[in-house]
Parts: sequence; C-alpha cells; structure tokens
Amino acid sequence: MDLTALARRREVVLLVLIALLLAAVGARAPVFLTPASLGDVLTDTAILLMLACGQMAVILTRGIDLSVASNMAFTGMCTALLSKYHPELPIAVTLALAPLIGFCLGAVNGALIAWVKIPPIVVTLGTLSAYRGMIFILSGGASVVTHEFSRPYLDFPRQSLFGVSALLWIALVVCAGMAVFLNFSRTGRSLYAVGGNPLAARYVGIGIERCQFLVYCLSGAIAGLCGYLWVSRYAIAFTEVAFGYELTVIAACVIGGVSVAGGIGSVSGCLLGGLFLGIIGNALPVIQVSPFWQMAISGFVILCAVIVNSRSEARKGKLILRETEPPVPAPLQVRPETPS
Amino acid sequence: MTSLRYEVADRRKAAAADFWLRWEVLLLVLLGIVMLVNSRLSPWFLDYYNLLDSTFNFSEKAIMALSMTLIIVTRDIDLSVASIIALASVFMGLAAQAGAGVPLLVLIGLATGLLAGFANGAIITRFQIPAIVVTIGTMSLFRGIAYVVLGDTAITSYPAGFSWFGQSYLVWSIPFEFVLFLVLAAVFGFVLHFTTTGRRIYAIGNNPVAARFSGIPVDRYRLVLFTLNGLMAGLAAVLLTSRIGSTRPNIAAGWELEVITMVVLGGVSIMGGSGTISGVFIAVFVLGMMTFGLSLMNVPGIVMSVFVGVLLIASIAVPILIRRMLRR
Amino acid sequence: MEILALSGVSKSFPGVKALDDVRLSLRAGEVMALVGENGAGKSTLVKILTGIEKPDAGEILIDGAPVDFGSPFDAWRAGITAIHQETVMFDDLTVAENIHMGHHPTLGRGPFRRFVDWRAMRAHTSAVLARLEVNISPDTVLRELTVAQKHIVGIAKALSHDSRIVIMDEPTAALSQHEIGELYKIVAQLKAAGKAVLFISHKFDELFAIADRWTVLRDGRFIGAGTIGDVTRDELVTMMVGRRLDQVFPKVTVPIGETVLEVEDLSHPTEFDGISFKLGRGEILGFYGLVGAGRSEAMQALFGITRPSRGRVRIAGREITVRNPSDAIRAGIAYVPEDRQIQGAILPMSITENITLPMVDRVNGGPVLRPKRERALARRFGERLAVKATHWDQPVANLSGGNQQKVLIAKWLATDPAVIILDEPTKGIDVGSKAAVHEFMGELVKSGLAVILVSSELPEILGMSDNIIVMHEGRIRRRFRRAEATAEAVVTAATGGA
Amino acid sequence: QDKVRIAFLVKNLGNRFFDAVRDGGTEAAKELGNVEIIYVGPTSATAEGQIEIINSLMAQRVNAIAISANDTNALIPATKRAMDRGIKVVSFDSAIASEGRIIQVDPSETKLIGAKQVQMMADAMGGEGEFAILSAASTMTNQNNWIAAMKEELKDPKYAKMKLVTTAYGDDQSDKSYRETLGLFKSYPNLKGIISPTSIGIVAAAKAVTDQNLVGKVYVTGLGLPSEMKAAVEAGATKSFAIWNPIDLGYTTTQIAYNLIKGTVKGVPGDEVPAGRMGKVKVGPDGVVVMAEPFTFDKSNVAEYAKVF
Ligand SMILES: Nc1ncnc2c1ncn2[C@@H]1O[C@H](COP(=O)(O)OP(=O)(O)OP(=O)(O)O)[C@@H](O)[C@H]1O
Ligand SMILES: Nc1ncnc2c1ncn2[C@@H]1O[C@H](COP(=O)(O)OP(=O)(O)OP(=O)(O)O)[C@@H](O)[C@H]1O
Ligand SMILES: [Mg+2]
Ligand SMILES: [Mg+2]
Repeated sequence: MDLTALARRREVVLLVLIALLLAAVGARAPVFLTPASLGDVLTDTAILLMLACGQMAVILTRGIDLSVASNMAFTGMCTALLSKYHPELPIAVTLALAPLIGFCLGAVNGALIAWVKIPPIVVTLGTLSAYRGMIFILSGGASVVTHEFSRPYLDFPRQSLFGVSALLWIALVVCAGMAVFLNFSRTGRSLYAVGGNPLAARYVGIGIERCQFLVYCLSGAIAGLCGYLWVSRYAIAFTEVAFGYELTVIAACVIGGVSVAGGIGSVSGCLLGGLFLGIIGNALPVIQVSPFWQMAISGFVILCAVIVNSRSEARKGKLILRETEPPVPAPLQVRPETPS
Repeated sequence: MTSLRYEVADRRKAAAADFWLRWEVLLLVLLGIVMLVNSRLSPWFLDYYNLLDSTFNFSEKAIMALSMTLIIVTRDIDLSVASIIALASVFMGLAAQAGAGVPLLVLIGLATGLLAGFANGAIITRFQIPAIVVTIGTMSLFRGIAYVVLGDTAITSYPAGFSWFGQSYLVWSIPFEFVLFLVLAAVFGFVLHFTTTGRRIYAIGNNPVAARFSGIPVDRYRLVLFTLNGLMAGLAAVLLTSRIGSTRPNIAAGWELEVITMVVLGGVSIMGGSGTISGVFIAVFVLGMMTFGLSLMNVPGIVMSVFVGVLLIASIAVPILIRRMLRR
Repeated sequence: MEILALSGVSKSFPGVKALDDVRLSLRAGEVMALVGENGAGKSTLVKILTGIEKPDAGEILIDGAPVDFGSPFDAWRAGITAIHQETVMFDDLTVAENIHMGHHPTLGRGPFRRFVDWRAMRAHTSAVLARLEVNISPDTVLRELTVAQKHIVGIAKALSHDSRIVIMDEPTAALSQHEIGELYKIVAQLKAAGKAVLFISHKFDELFAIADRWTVLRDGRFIGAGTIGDVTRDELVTMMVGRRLDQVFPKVTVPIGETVLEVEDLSHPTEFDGISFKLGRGEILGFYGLVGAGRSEAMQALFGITRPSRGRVRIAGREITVRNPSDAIRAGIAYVPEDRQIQGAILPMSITENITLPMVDRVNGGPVLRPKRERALARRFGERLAVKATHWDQPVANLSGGNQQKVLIAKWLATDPAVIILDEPTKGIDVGSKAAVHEFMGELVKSGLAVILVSSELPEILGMSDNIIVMHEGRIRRRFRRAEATAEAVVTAATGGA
Repeated sequence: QDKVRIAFLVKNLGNRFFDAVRDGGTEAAKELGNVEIIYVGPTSATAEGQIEIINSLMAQRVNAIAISANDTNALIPATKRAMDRGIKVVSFDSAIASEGRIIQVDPSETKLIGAKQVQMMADAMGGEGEFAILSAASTMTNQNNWIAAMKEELKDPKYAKMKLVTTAYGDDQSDKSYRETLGLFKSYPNLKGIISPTSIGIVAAAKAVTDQNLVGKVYVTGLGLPSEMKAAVEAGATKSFAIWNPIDLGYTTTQIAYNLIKGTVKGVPGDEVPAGRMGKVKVGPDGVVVMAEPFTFDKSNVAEYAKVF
C-alpha cells in the first residue's frame, strides 16, 4: 500500500491523532505518559472498548442499540443483588450469569427488531426506558454498596495475570473475539452484507433477520458482562449506573469510522475511537482543565472527528476524464470447458 | 397515441379495516383507555383545573415535538434539542444579569435556539454527515458550553414580568403555554398536510435524491428545518426558563429522548416519509395523561419509564402484528 | 432433457396477481427467452426460481423431482444462479467478497476449519475474472468500479458457482454494445457447457440472435412457448401485448425550428470537457456512448444537479445560469433521469404526488394544496402515457418498472418544458411501452419541444434522432446527421476510434 | 376524619440518605396517628422533575409538602402556587429560598459542616500537606455553600500548613468521581487528602485510594453514609467522616409540617414548634430551623450505624 493510500485509512489518521493528543497532554503533564498512568487509562477505557465493539456489530447492520447502558445497569444490579444475598456463590457463576442476563435483554431487542420489524432506534429507545425502570423495580430503588458485595465479586477484575488485570484480559478476549468473528466467520461477513445492501443480502440468501437478532444478542451479552465489570469496578450498583453512557459508546464507534449508514467499520477503528475518548476523559483532570470544559471538549472533538472523516470520505467523482486507455479488452474466446 | 387504455380510478375504495388501523384512531382509543383507567384509579384525575395544570408538564416538550416531527419526516433526527434549551437558557440568564428587559430576553432565547439549530443544519448539509452523528456531537458541545459559562453557579435574577410566559393563565384557567402549543400544532399541521411545503417535506423524507432531481432544494429544506427546530427549542427554553425562573446547566436533561418518544409514538416513521401532526398531537396527550395519572398515584418517574417504554414498543408492535394476522 | 420444470405457479402481491398458473421448462444446453410486457411477471418468476419469493401455488421440479426453496441459499445449492434485474451488490466490499457473499469458502481443515479462507477466495475470484478476460483486481472495493465493470462482477458472481441453470433478467439493459457482445459469448459458452439459460430481455434482436426457445407471459399468465425458429417477431409481439404493433421506430420528422438550447464549452474538472451543441425546436438530438462516457454527467450539469466548472447555456437566445434543478425547470429544461428507483420515482408516494412534484406550486396555484386540481393533472398526463394502474393514488412502488418509467415521463411533461432530456428512457421497458414512448417523442417534437435522447441502445439512437452526438471518455468524439450515421461509424466513435 | 397527608419530595429516589429521612417521617407519623407519609422524587436530580411532582401533589391536595430542593429558586413558582392553595411547604436539607416555603429545616449549620470537614481532614493528614475537594455537580447549592464554608475555615491560622489545591467535580456519578480522583493523584503526586462532601463522591474516592494502593498515603473524608462507608473505614482509606442524622431530620420535619397544618404554629421567626422526642425546636430568622452538629463516624461506631442507614 502506498503512502497516500495509507494516509487515507481512517485507522491511521486516528492513530496519528491519538499520538498527537498524547504528546500534547504529555507536554503539559509528563506524568500522564508513565506506563502506570497509561495502564490506568487503558483499564479505565476497557469497558468502553468492549461496549463499542458490541455496538459496532449492531451499527454494521444499519441498527443502533440505545439500550446498552440500561442493559448494563440492570445486569449490574442483578449480579450485585446476587452477590449481596448469595455471597457464597463462586465468581464463575457471576461471570456466566452476567452475559446471559444481558443476552436475554438483547434478545428482546433483537426479536422485536428482526421479526416484528420495528425500527431499531424505536425498540431500543423503548427498552432504554424500560430496562432502566426495571432496575428500580428490582431493587426497590435501593443501592448496593461496597461492603455488601462479596470479596471475590469486587476483587476478580483487579486480579492480575502477567501484570495485566483481569479486566483488561477480558476486554482483550472480547475485542479479539469480535475481530475474529467479523473477519473470519461467514456470519460475521454477512453482517457487512446486511448493512451494506439488505436487498442484495437477501438475494444471496443471507438470513437478515437472523443476523439482526444475533447482533442485538451479542451487544446485549457484552453489555451484560460490562454491567458486572462496571459495578465491580466502582463498587456500587444503583438505578442511575452509567446513565446516558450509550451515547458515549456510539460516539466511540462514530469517531472510529463506523458508518451509521451500515456496512462499514472495523474493530481496530472502534478501539481507537474508544481510546481517543478514554484518553480525553482521563487527560483533562490531569492537565487541570476545568471539569466544566470536559463536556464541551468531547462534543467538539466528536464533531471534528466526523467532519475530518467525512472529508476523507468525500467522493471524488468518477474521474471519467482521467482515464486514458480506451476500454477495449481483448476479444473473448468461446471456451467450452465447464466453469469451475 | 396507440395503446390500450386501462380504467384507472381516482382513488382507492376505503375499507373499514383501513380506518380502524389508522394510527390516529388507535391512539385515540388508547387515549380513551388511559383516561378511563386513570379516572377510575384516582379521584383527583378528572378535575378541570388539575387536567389543565398537568399540561405544564408537557407543553414545552410537545412544542418541540412538532418541529421534531418535520425533522423525522425528512429522515433526520435531532438529539441536541435539550442541550439547545440549556444553551439558550444560559444566554438568556447572562442577558438578564446584564439587566436586559423581557422582550430582549425572549429575543435572545429565540435567537440562540435559531443559531444553534442553524449550526446543526449547516454542519449536516455542508459536510453531508448523518444528522444523528452531528447532533450527538452538538448535544455535548451545546450543553458543554452551558457548563463552561455557568460552572457551579445558577442564574436566578430574571425580571419580574418574565415569568408571564411560563406561568400565566389565559381565559378559563388555560395555561398560556398550552394555548401556544395548540396554536403551533394547528400551524404545523396545516403546513405539513395542506401546503406544497409539506408535500416537499414528505418527498424529501421518502427519497431525498429523487426529490433533488425534482427541483426541490433538499439541503436548503433540511437546513431550514434544523434551524426551525432550534428555534422551537429556543422557544421551549423561554417557556421553561420563565416557568422555573432559574437557569442551570443541567436544565431539561434527557428531554431529547422524551421528545423523540412523543414523535415516534405519534406514528411518525423513524425511516422518514410518513407520519402526521395529528398523530403526534394525540400521542402528546396519551403520554401526558398517562404520566399524570401515574404521578397522581405517586408512581416514581423511573417506574413510569417502564410504562412509557413498553407503551412505545407495544403501540408499534401490536398494529404490525394485527396486520400480519389479517393478511393470513 | 428437461432439467427444470415449473407448473401451475401463482403468486399474488397485495392488490396484484403477479403470476397466475404459469408453466415453464428449461432444457440443458439451451437458451430460453422469457418475454412479456412490463409487469407481466418475469422478474417475479425469477425471484421464485431463486428462492427469494415463495409461490402461493404451483410446483417446481428439478430433474423431475419437486423442490421447495426455503431460502435463496437452497436455490443456489440446487444449481440455480441469477443475474438480477436490479444491480444487487455491496459497494463497500471487495470484488472477491461480492462474488462470494453468502457462500464464502472456508479453510475446511484444522481447528480453524470454519474460518473464511481469504486466500482461496481471492484465487477463485481471479480465476473467474480471468475466464471473463477482464482485468479487475479481486481486492478492489466495488465502489471504485465503473458501472460496466460492476455488471461484469455481477455476471462473474453468477458464473462463479458451478450452476446448471443461469438466469439473466435483462442483463443487457445497462450495457453498451460492446459489452453486450461479450455477454453473448458468455451465453454461448454456457450453452456449450450444457447449462440451461433463462434469458429475459425486451430487445428482440438479441433474443433472435441467442435464444433457442421462447416463452411468453402476459399479465402474469402463460400465453405460449415454442422454438425460436418457428416464430416471427411480430407474432411474439402480438402474443405479448395481445395486438399488433406495426412500426418499430415511428420517426416523425418535423422541420427543425429556431434554436432553443445552446450549450457552449460545458466542462467539469473530472467528468466531461468542452461539451457544445445546439438544439432546435422539433429536433431530437441523440447522445450515444458507452456506459460511463459522461453523458448523464453532462446532462445532469445542464440540469443543475452538479456544478460545471465553465461553459455557457442559452435558452432561446438568453443566457441562463443554472445553479440547481429548480433553475433548470424554471428555464424550461426537464430531465428524466436514468435511475428510476433512486433518482426518479418517490416510490412510496402516489402516482399523483409524483407527477405533480416538480411544479407542485404551479399546479395548486399557490402554497395550499388542492387535491382535485392535482388529480386532474395526474389523470391527464397519466392517461396520455397509458399508465397501467388501479387508481391514481396508488403508490408508484406497486407499479412495474415500465409503468414507473411512464409515470416519470408524465411527471416531466407536466412541467411544460421547452427542452426535455430523456436519459435512457426505454431502459428495461417492454415493446409496447417502448413504442408508446417513441411515438410520444414524435408527438413531443410535433408540439414544438426539443428533445435530447441519451441512450445506449444503438437502434433507438439511429432510429429516433435527427442528429447524433457520440461521447467518449467525457468528450464529444463525433457528430452525425441522421442521414450519415451508420451503426459502424457510431460504434467506432463511441469506442474511441476515428 | 380524613388523614393528614404529608409528602416528602426528595432530590432523587434511590438515595439511602433520603430513605432514612422517610423512616424518620414514618416514625413521627406513627406517633401522631392519622398521618400518611407520601414519599416521592424524580428519577434524576433535576428541578423540572420536582416541579412535575409538585403539580401532581397539588392535584392530590396533600396537606403539606416537605422538599429537599434540587434548585433553590426554580421551585419557587410551583411551591408558591401550592401555598396559595393552602398547602404547607417546608424544605429540609437542601433549601428553597425563603419566599418559596414556610420553614427550612437545616440538618446542621453550613458553617459547622464546613468546619467539621476541615477539622477531620486536618486530623487525618496530620495538619499539613496538600488536599483537594471532590464535589458533586457543580450546580448544587448546598455543596457550594459547604465548600465556601470550608475555605472560610481554612483561613484559621491553625490550618496554615494545609493547602487546598483544587476542586474537582464528579457529578455524583461513581465512574466520573472515580476518574476525577485518579486524575487528582496524577496531577498532585504529593496529595495527602481528599474531602468529598457528597455521599457518592466519598465512596468513589475511597475506592480509588484503595484500588491504587494509596491507603496510608492519601486520606479521604467528607460527608457519607455509614452503610456505604463501612468498607472504606475498615480498609483504612478513611479515618473518619461525618453526617447528620437523617432519621431525626425526617422526624423533625414531619412534626413541623404537622403543626403547620394543624395551625398550632404559624412558622414565623421566634415560634417554638413542639417536635415530639426532639423537644421544642425554635424557628430562627428567615424561617430556618437548625438541628445539631454533624455526627462523626469512625472505626469505633461505623459498623453499628451501617445497619441503620
Ligand atoms: N413486492 C411487490 N409488491 C407488490 N407488487 C409487486 C411486487 N413485485 C412485483 N409486483 C407487481 O407484480 C407484477 C409483476 O412484476 P414483475 O416485476 O415481475 O414484472 P416484469 O415482467 O419483470 O416487468 P419489467 O419488464 O417491467 O421488469 C407487477 O404488476 C408489479 O407491480
Ligand atoms: N464508477 C461508478 N460508480 C458508481 N456509479 C457510477 C459509476 N459510473 C457511473 N455511475 C453512475 O452511472 C451514471 C452514468 O454516468 P455517466 O455520466 O458516467 O455515464 P453515461 O455516459 O451517462 O452512461 P449511461 O447513461 O450509459 O449510464 C451516473 O449517474 C452514475 O450515478
Ligand atoms: Mg422485471
Ligand atoms: Mg447515463
């Protein structure tokens, strides 16, 4: 790939932007660039990265999942209550149950979207409210706090293996799994087809409904897992956990170059988009920008990123005039052998 | 001309099922049920003054739902409306601190909304970026600016007469806000359903490319609609600020989703090109009356959101399922 | 030997009986022509054969055994592939993936046996493309290809699978003369390899050139079938439309009047350059070229869709600036675009609303809608073009391709233009409607309009135009008067020769 | 005879502090008999949400509304209307400005609260070094008042060696508060303490200190709930923290509201309101009733109170 083509790849542009951002923050506060600090940033962003991967699969099929944050909070509350009332249960149960609960919530979205054929934004807008309300009903509005959790519940994500926390390992596995799924499985590839051109996808026999259902389940399962991780990380479960976080997740995807029109997006782009937001969120307090600026700056950055993206996307026309060779291919021979 | 001619009727014969499956009819039935259930469950519900007062709870959102309807009909969406309210309210507050009078305050509120909406529209049409993406960005940006300006302070120094817009009643104890909503609903309904402008809006929503090839300045329409939507948010900011008499950066938090819920429940397709103002109008009351009834029973807002979410999905799913069954 | 047989197949859509007790049979090593007017049900039949739609009744037999296609994948496995009427491709994916989507090759061995085998996929793509003797890299993203190349990929996709039955639904409608020749060769190749080909086309010349047998549908019903040698063109047409059509290109020559449109040096940085021509009252000016020659681009610039970098446009001697389509409409230019579904019709809206859209203010005499006036106008122009519909409030989406095109022409005639640009007006239209459109062009020029006809169909250009302009790679290559234009000279110019 | 209905309108639901307030209210209701407590609050802590609820309470013609306000001024038009219709409005905890209520029940005095926290910080970090404040949303009145009071208290020469380096805002969200705390550690490597006058912030800050293995180096103090802070105290991240007794607060507020309804007092400055087991409380200038000094919790008593609230 030549240099200009390389420069046109969104991932490369983002990588450069992130490097610049790090350099700028590092210049103001060198402490931010220490490995320990960068590790913290990564740990802090891990949940966002996983959620962004799940969200990307959904957006690939021209969908959107606005209910991730509510799903996360609900699942988080379920696991928290479980930990509170059954502290004896091994952590493996929580680890299995969290994605399962999330999966079920996602499956409700998926079924309504794929088979009842309600637009994704409507369904997930509805479940965004409904799941959030269910937390309140489930918990009676009470929160579960630090000392009420069982030790393993809180400690597991912080355990480290080869110097990397379990939380990061989980994120790594989820994101790598997603990348393999999207690039190397037929189903993963069909997601691109479903989003790129649903009609054409139907014509080649791809079960659109199946794909839609699948992505919401997947996004739901990831949200569920993240629900446990989130609650465990901050050691508190209450109704408002991760309130409004769905938009951050979507923003990460958008910055990472996932097209909301469907069919375009990569796990690497998504991860970079998430990191970008994560670094900003973590850097502002460090470089002592007034916290009041944080929201405005993220908004500004999102706008800049999408405008830059749209510029590099802009179609350069068909360039009819530039073609110099007349399109006269050699005459075709009639060859009788069977097509393979 | 050659040709064998076909007999082509002017319009389709309407079937009874068509009427009963019309969205507005379904919503009216739903509204009836809501009113009935509420009046059964709460002795305070069917009270003239209570009902009128309850309109304070949704009038501002309903006004924004009107222009949001147009935006969604043209296949766009605006997630930044609530943030525009915050921004407009902040600028009004600053002006009030500087001693501006009531007319100037209103003007500033409307102008801020207008400009913010224009900024949305300009970015969307100039760079051809999907509206949902741009307005996610401006949603943070606008509210972020409000935080930057206000920080940890609140502005409460509004002139005395300013409270009129959000707190006054007209004849028969009807709140001014509500009357304004009714008037605007009539205007929007007329424009969307009985004018050529409305026709063009539907054309854009159904097929923006073909609309452009038909001589409709699509991007200009979208720009104008986003600006209008901003203006309506500015108006809502005037009403809300006047009603609560104070400005904080977190004002109207989360309203964007409530407004969109009203529109979608009103039968406006999120894919653009279809939906009516009358549907949205009824949906406003369905939601308003339902939440009012629930609040009379002191059901917490967060539990209401379960009702709203389920209602939203069910109201759309049920007709689809019925149609599917009828087709069998 | 019969490898595919259909009997008693029926299919209804809400309000339309698209197929009614249809039968069809295909034999190995032969080309079956399926003909019928627009809306006769041809594409619906294709969709049933490829498992996209399920028939309401009837039976499909393959090798004498009944089959039931639950999904397109079943049909594909049964050895049926199709080039569909609509281009159904994935613009953001590579050529290789476009060809293999839905049935990616997998590694097949080891722990990763379910993984997509990208290497094999590329290699296979290269092989298929090489067989078609085209030079396209398997890794190219489809978006970067020209229209013709995309079509080739579509054909490659159908051929990539070892299928026994290949269906081609109007494959030549968007191709230029040259590529049509290539396609004929591929059909011959398939035939020789013992495949059965079902070929759908509205162009009789090609049917007589390549088909062995024919089947006619009319209004969703089976009308007849037979061997191509035993039938004449007229007989086929009569069966299709239920009556005789005598003239193919009813050229009406009216004296060319004063110049209404004058274009001088219209240019664009990347798409076309130095387009100049004059157009007089009553003239039909044909624009010929290969697909992607820049004709549509130039016309769209004239119509204000794209902004030219330089050049002048004069209408009736007065210079005008066209910044957007509404300027062009006001100046009296109408443009019927080539892409019906995307640029032309607003599918979910009614026939009436479509027809009145470009001039909705004028029709209603103000900003307030007057349904009666609108419907009267729609009826007037709809009937003039013999649109087949059940009522004028019917959504255009429910019409067949040909009838959609008629609605579009009606829409633009209703603007009362001085110049009408018809971009591929008969693409994918059946003979009956085509004749109607051609005849109509005669009426237009008689009534004093000037017509620009952009077409990739050589007989149409030669038969209808007073003057012909041939474009090649964005520039005007040659101009012909009607009398001096021959097929050879025009094609030579279009392919870049002298 | 009809029940006397007193509504507790809190900042937002799902907050243990307010749940405890309600329990106090219920206790008083039981003592008084014939009193019904309605416990309501918006989903998220906004003034608009509270106004909607005031409208519905007005429609239900409750006898009194006790409010912990999300905005000092924004509720005034609504509460004024309520008072016009004969509903007694009192505010507690977070005040409504005086024209919008009859009585404000302050759990403690702002000055005391500020002083208390600075004092606890000084104890924890040995009277010298850098510390920071982690507040909730930048818009909350009581937070800002307390911070102002802290700054005032710091002027006392005995705190001369203590340096307030910055104020961060965690928006009363756990994740944001946590992140802000991490940011503080990075920006101020010499940081020795964090005061968080909000129950969510203090938990998040203590968690961050524990997670970063900074126990013993950085101390967290401020206002928190014993049940939520138990773990932090046991881990050593927090030596002591304070809070007033929400049960007493709810109890007193109910008693005051009841007396207003019955007309036994008007609620003007100088009035003495009988308040059951709390004895008589005195209405101060501006209609403010002040309760006691905040109560301090540490290792010795946190476990016991954690069971209560
Ligand atoms: N999805 C659909 N819903 C409703 N009606 C349909 C649908 N698809 C096709 N039809 C109708 O079925 C009939 C047959 O259409 P079909 O597309 O098979 O015709 P065709 O012979 O391919 O015509 P053309 O030559 O114009 O392509 C038409 O009247 C058409 O309007
Ligand atoms: N490489 C391409 N990618 C996508 N669309 C293309 C491409 N080339 C052509 N088109 C589409 O096809 C249409 C043809 O445009 P163009 O002006 O290049 O050719 P033309 O000479 O008019 O050919 P024709 O009318 O035969 O299609 C354009 O409107 C454009 O939308
Ligand atoms: Mg067809
Ligand atoms: Mg063209």
